[in-house]
Amino acid sequence: MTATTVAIRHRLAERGVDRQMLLLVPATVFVVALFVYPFAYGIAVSLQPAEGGLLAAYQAFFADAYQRDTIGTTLAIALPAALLNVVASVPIAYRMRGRFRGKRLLTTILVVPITLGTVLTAEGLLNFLGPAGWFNRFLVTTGLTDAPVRLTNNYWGVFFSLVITGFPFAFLLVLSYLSGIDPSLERAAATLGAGWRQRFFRITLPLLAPGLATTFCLTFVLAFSVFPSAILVGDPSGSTRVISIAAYEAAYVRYDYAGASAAAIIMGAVELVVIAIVLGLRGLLYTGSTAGGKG
Amino acid sequence: MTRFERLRLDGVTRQFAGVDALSELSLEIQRGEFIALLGPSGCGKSTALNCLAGLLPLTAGSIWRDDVRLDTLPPERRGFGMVFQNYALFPHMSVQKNVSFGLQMHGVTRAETRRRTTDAIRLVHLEEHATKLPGQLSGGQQQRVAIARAVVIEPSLVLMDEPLSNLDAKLRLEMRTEIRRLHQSLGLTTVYVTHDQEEALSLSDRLVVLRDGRVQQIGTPEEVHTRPANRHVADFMGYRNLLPGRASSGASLLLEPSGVRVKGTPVGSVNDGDPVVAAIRPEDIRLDGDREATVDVVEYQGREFTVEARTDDGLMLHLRTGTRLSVGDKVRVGFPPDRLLLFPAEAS
Amino acid sequence: MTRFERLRLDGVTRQFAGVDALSELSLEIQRGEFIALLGPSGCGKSTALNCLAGLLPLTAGSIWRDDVRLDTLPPERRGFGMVFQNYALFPHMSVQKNVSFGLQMHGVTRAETRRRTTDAIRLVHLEEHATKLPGQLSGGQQQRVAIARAVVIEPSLVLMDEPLSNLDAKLRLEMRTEIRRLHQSLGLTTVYVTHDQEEALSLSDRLVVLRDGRVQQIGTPEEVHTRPANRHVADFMGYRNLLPGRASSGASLLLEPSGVRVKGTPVGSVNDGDPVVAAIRPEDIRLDGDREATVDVVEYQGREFTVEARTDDGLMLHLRTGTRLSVGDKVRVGFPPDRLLLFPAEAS
Amino acid sequence: ACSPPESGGGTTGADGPVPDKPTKAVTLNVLDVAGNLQLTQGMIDDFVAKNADIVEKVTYTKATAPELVGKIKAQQDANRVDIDLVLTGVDGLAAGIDQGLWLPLLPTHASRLTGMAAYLPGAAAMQELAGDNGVTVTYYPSGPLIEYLPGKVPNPPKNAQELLDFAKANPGAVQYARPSNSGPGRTFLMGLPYLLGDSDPKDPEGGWDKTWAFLKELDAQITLYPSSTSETMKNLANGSAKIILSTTGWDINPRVLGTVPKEAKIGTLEGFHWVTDAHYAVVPKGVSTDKQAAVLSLLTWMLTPEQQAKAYDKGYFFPGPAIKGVPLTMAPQDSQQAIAEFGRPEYTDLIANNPLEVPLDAKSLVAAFDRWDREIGGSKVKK
Amino acid sequence: MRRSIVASPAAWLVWGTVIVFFVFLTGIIGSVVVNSFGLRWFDSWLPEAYTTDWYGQAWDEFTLLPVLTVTLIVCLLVAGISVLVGVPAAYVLARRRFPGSRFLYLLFLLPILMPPITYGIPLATVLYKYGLAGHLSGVVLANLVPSIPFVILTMTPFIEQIDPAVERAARMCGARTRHVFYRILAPLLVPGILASVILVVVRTVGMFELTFLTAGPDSQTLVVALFYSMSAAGIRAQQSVDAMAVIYCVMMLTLLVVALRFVNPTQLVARVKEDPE
Ligand SMILES: Nc1ncnc2c1ncn2[C@@H]1O[C@H](COP(=O)(O)OP(=O)(O)OP(=O)(O)O)[C@@H](O)[C@H]1O
Ligand SMILES: Nc1ncnc2c1ncn2[C@@H]1O[C@H](COP(=O)(O)OP(=O)(O)OP(=O)(O)O)[C@@H](O)[C@H]1O
Ligand SMILES: NCCCCNCCCN
Ligand SMILES: [Mg+2]
Ligand SMILES: [Mg+2]
Repeated sequence: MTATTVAIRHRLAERGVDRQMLLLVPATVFVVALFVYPFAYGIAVSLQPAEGGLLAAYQAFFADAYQRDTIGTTLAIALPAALLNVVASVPIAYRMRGRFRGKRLLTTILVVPITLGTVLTAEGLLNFLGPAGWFNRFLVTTGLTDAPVRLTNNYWGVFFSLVITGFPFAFLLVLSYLSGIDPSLERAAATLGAGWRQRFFRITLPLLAPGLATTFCLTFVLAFSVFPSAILVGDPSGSTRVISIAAYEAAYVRYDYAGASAAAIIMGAVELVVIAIVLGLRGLLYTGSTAGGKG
Repeated sequence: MTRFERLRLDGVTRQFAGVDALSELSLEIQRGEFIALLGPSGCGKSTALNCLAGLLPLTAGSIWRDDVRLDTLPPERRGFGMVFQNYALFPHMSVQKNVSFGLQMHGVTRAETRRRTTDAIRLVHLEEHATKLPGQLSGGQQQRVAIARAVVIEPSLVLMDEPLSNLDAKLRLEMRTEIRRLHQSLGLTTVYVTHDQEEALSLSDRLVVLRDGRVQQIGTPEEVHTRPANRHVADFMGYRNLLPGRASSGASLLLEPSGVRVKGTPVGSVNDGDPVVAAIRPEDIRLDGDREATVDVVEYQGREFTVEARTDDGLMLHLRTGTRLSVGDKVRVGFPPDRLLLFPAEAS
Repeated sequence: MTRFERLRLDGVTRQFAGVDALSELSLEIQRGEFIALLGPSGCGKSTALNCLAGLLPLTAGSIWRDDVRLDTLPPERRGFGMVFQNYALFPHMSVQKNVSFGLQMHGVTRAETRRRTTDAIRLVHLEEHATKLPGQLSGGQQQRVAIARAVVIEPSLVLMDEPLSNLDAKLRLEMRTEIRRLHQSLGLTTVYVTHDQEEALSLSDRLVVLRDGRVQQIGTPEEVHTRPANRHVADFMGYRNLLPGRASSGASLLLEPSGVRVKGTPVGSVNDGDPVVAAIRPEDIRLDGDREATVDVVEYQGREFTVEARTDDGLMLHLRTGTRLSVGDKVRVGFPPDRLLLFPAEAS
Repeated sequence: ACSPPESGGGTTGADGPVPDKPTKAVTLNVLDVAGNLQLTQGMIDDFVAKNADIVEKVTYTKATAPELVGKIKAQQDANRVDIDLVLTGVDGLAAGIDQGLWLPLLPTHASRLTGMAAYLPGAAAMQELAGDNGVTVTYYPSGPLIEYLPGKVPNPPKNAQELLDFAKANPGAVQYARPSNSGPGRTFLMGLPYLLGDSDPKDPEGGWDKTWAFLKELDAQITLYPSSTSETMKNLANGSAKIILSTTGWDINPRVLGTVPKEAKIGTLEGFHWVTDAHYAVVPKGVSTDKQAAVLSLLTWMLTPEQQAKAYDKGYFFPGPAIKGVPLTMAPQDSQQAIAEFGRPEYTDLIANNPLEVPLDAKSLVAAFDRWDREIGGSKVKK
Repeated sequence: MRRSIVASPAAWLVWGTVIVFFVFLTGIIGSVVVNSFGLRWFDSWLPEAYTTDWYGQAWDEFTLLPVLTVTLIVCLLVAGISVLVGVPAAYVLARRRFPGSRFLYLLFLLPILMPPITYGIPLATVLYKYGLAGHLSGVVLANLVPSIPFVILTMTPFIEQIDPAVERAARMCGARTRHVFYRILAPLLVPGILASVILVVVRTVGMFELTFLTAGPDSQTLVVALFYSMSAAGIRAQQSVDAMAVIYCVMMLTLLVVALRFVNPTQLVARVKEDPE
């Protein structure tokens, strides 16, 4: 080992490059072999439409308002749903920090909906919130409304299904991220006169924020790629014609693989923009140990 | 800030998993007093502070501020400041923000917050590090942030849990002076945990000595230092020589195993024939006495030496001397009767 | 355990964000030596230990064990043990498991692991707490777990970062003795960071004094204590009285602002007319001298008093005395020339 | 630069003459994307039981039609086709033809598939859609029919105009599922041009003016287009829809299953033409000749009257058989029983006396779906 | 600290929301479960009569026993492998900034973002080519493509929360990287690993496209059967679809309850610092 290699190794170590980077190898190899290669092919396909030039599939997508509008439609469903899921998880998880009887049961029940699957959720929404479902029966029988309320086969049906499947997902992550924050920090804040509001907003929330950003990204991706429920409980040719339906129809109805790949890649790109913004903001936050000193 | 005249702890008890960590602590603190809590590691000092601050619910007892019952109030409503033994700095805030946090919580104006924050940071000599995060500070620097954060809000009661333990001697001395100065100039009341007896003695108006969660003695520094209430306090207060024996005719005792008779000052009720423990500090053993001893171990301590010596009749003694001794040297030791305290040797 | 004869640090430097936290530390440590690192808070002591342990990559310099270059080895391959300033206990493991972890990592047999773990826990008096998690321990108890965890593996080099800072005086003394005993009986080499000068002086074979990341002095305890290399070391080592003046005719100086002449011992090159600083410890100032001073502040420190007094010509002095003094009393102070050290007053 | 990873190429053992019998008994992997096994699994299982020397074992996989193409493409691109027989509807068939996935069974093996000669006229017409690529195995005339509960709709509409009037009188009461997700939905869509007398019932872009106008007018009265036929059936049953669109199979089978009350009735609109439907058996390219031989034997077996009789099922694809000379009496007992109870005598006449039309070709159908989505289903957004 | 769950308006709001959520959840699950046992259910609060036939039919039609077994095996393999491969990668990405780390992060993000349409078929082709598809290994490998990145993404914040000093201490005790992972990080990350395993399993069980594309006749999973019953051509009783959905849900629920039984996700060791009440 010569002096220069040693010196280089130190320089590299200081910049974070050392033997531990080998830990990245399996994941990277995997993703490159089984994702990057097929995905490059998918991009290539999107650039080879049956007719037209390289970008014809993309041009076609953007030229047709019915296709183009799916971006806005999807964002209009996914952003509020993801936000609601994350925002609702936080106070509930926050309330559940301490130990109390029945906590495990409550946690389990709150997390249960992730086990439902899209089909049960869709069936359940149609059965329960449908025109002759229990919910509307209740409203009509008690005279709260005259006629059944339309809650399915429209925007709200899809929104509810995204909340039901997305909330537990977000809740589970938030609850776990929250449990990693040293409770003595809040105590310290309390002795400095901070009430729960200030403790929450000034101490817990900032430490939780990186986790929230990640949670938001994941629930957003989940919501953005909503497919079965957009069809089953939504209005798939109208108000819930999300971008994955456009991609699906191109691929599986018209067998226009170039169009489908283009739509799907546009879909990924839009997600990427949103996520890049969120993760960019996350990069500005404090990320690191949540311990506050010795011990 | 909620000013008060008197703070009263009444039988404050705290258990962990059924074991008393703090047992029936009763204490009245006058406004402006500087109280030091002293005691062996694990004796319940931090527990006491946490109970007082409202961070731990009491298992029994009550806390009163004048006539207001305090132990049911949440910590943020008590208006106390606290330096945590483990600092508990906010990891996502710079030094500056950590320090100004409390001021903002108390609705202090911006300009004043800035001024007081700067002052507090200057006080603990962290001007150069004001924008660093706690994770970028040395241990001692972190501890100083914790001090600045607690005192900057000028709370009616400051609780400090070993606030100087990670500072060097010079800085500790300086900080100690500052703390005392703040205490006086702002008219604070302070409860101070320390393991440093010198610190406790020099800073405090009254000392509370704990052991195993129970109060052993409450008194002025001088009382505790010169008249420890029992052998445990004596032991803890630096009476390193604890010699077992049996009381005989008043103020003297027969040392065991030798049976030699020495004179001492009884503390508490000591009857003839009772087993007793005689306690004396290393620095109180005279080296011009009449009993010969052989030097076993010598330790240098900066111009003074700590010496272990064994008398011919088998007593192992800790001494302190300014003269350089070597292992094997003979010294002649003696016990001044007013410095040799006789305690009943309880079972425990 | 990898035994070695000599450990050599060669220009070891570590920067944080371009600022030197440790600057060109060169040091040779012999096997079996007990080295203490001393210096003000933030001077780079922990940084030095972390570099030595391999927990921080070096910005420059190298570390050698005999002829093996060490600084490129990961920490777990160096075979050192460490007590962290912030303990860094494994929060999910009981005391027992924390302590036995290292033994398991070194492939020690089960029976032996059990035995050594029990011994180590007994050593730090935590028998009763062996099954608790770190979060259920007091600060001092946690610190003792950290000590036990580091020494139980009997590493060839132990690095201790203020291992006793949260212990009470009695326990600290006891632990200090145990550490010294272990060091000797196991033939360990120890690098010890402390802010307690007495500890440093009594434990170590050699002291390294740091300031702002730079070595100020390396020497035996006595050398550092009685002949500090510069005014900073003196200041740090308890020479609380630092009197500015100007050198005149050899070993005497004219005090400022009074112009009074006193005799002292120059350290380093001091030329006539140079600005100098005269340093003397409080306990070295005689109270039977010829200069009158008025007592300003008196602090009780357990049978001794720390006194601040002001001479008629405006000098502010820290003294120590066994006699009880009161504010306003007059004392007559004098400086033994061999105890009054004269240092060049560098700009910095 | 961008060809699929190692695309195409001949498959070993897939070319060359197909023997009469496989050299040794094979395992057949059957993929059903049309729900056809409901009708034919009995036939296949019987075949295997009786011809252990040809087929040793069958595995069944079920999937939806659209995904079929991707899966077979992936296998063919990798030269490892492990699906030997696909049972599909018109959509899957067409998609496969378009992508060149299927092995041309005809005319090469026409001589072996003797049953094909006996196709019903409607089935024969459907077989033409398959060209040389597949073999019709089941057939039904489908719809469009309207379905209602007589208790709720005492006077059902008799023609398209009356249907519209009914819808206007009862907003939200007429329901059909989104055509691209529903058989009855698309049958209605394809049947309307005949009902309304549009200029070219086979050209949704140019020849359906009346149809699109009608659908628009109807749309004004429709509150929702469910995403599946089942949903419309459920709504009929629970009363939130009064008239839904249906087909023969969707009329009988759900009543057998209890999804729809037994007393539900069907009606036809004046001047309607049946828009027929069928299921096909196709073989992906790349299947070995041994397996091809086994498949051919199997198909021959399936096109015998005894086996075809099983296609009556419980009215799932009523009537079901693709060949002539298969009376209900040949069907299994439970099948006969179900149809006796839930079938409708009027079907015999209706089938005999109304014209049969083949459905739109795949391209036109997709175009129709697209236009429906944009102008009918999607118009809800703007309202 | 404060045990007072009582009565702040915020608390009422939170618990109120939770209760509404529960009511909806009960209604949604309840109506499906009731329907799956209903013989006929037209315009009424409850079905006319009850039967368990739908379950029997679903069970037989889809030969659910082997399907459930395959599903379980696929889940466990995918979850296990993605944790083993994903956590170390998340560790490096959480702990260091090195040149290219952002790019790598993006690379790991893509498989989660990109719909399987864009890579499913070529991926299946690759797997078929190497003989990996058409049986269990193909399903597992294909499902790992989005799962590994998913684990990486969810685990990164958990790892960031852990004080690196603890790892350093382990190294000073002689622990190799492997030990640091098994003995220190893994136990501390248990809540995070558990959460991400649960989510990976849920996503894997629900991942229709990749599974369908790469499965052989003997390696179909439950979701393929479920999607078929839900949306394939042909007629089927709603009740039998609901029965399938309930079977799916019961299986997932069992996995969830088992997971939560073994480890409470909120019981991080840092919690020990909390009040012991
Ligand atoms: N990650 C970091 N980023 C920036 N500065 C740092 C970082 N870590 C340490 N420092 C700075 O380096 C200097 C040396 O720190 P070090 O921890 O070595 O001090 P120390 O001698 O151990 O002090 P103490 O006695 O207070 O523990 C300090 O000024 C500290 O603020
Ligand atoms: N959460 C807990 N569970 C169980 N025992 C605990 C818990 N917290 C503290 N204890 C025990 O209570 C006793 C008192 O602890 P406390 O922290 O008050 O000690 P201390 O006097 O501050 O000691 P130190 O000087 O070492 O900080 C200790 O023996 C400790 O082990
Ligand atoms: N992103 C496209 C999703 C396709 C899912 N297919 C589900 C089967 C419904 N026919
Ligand atoms: Mg404590
Ligand atoms: Mg340090």
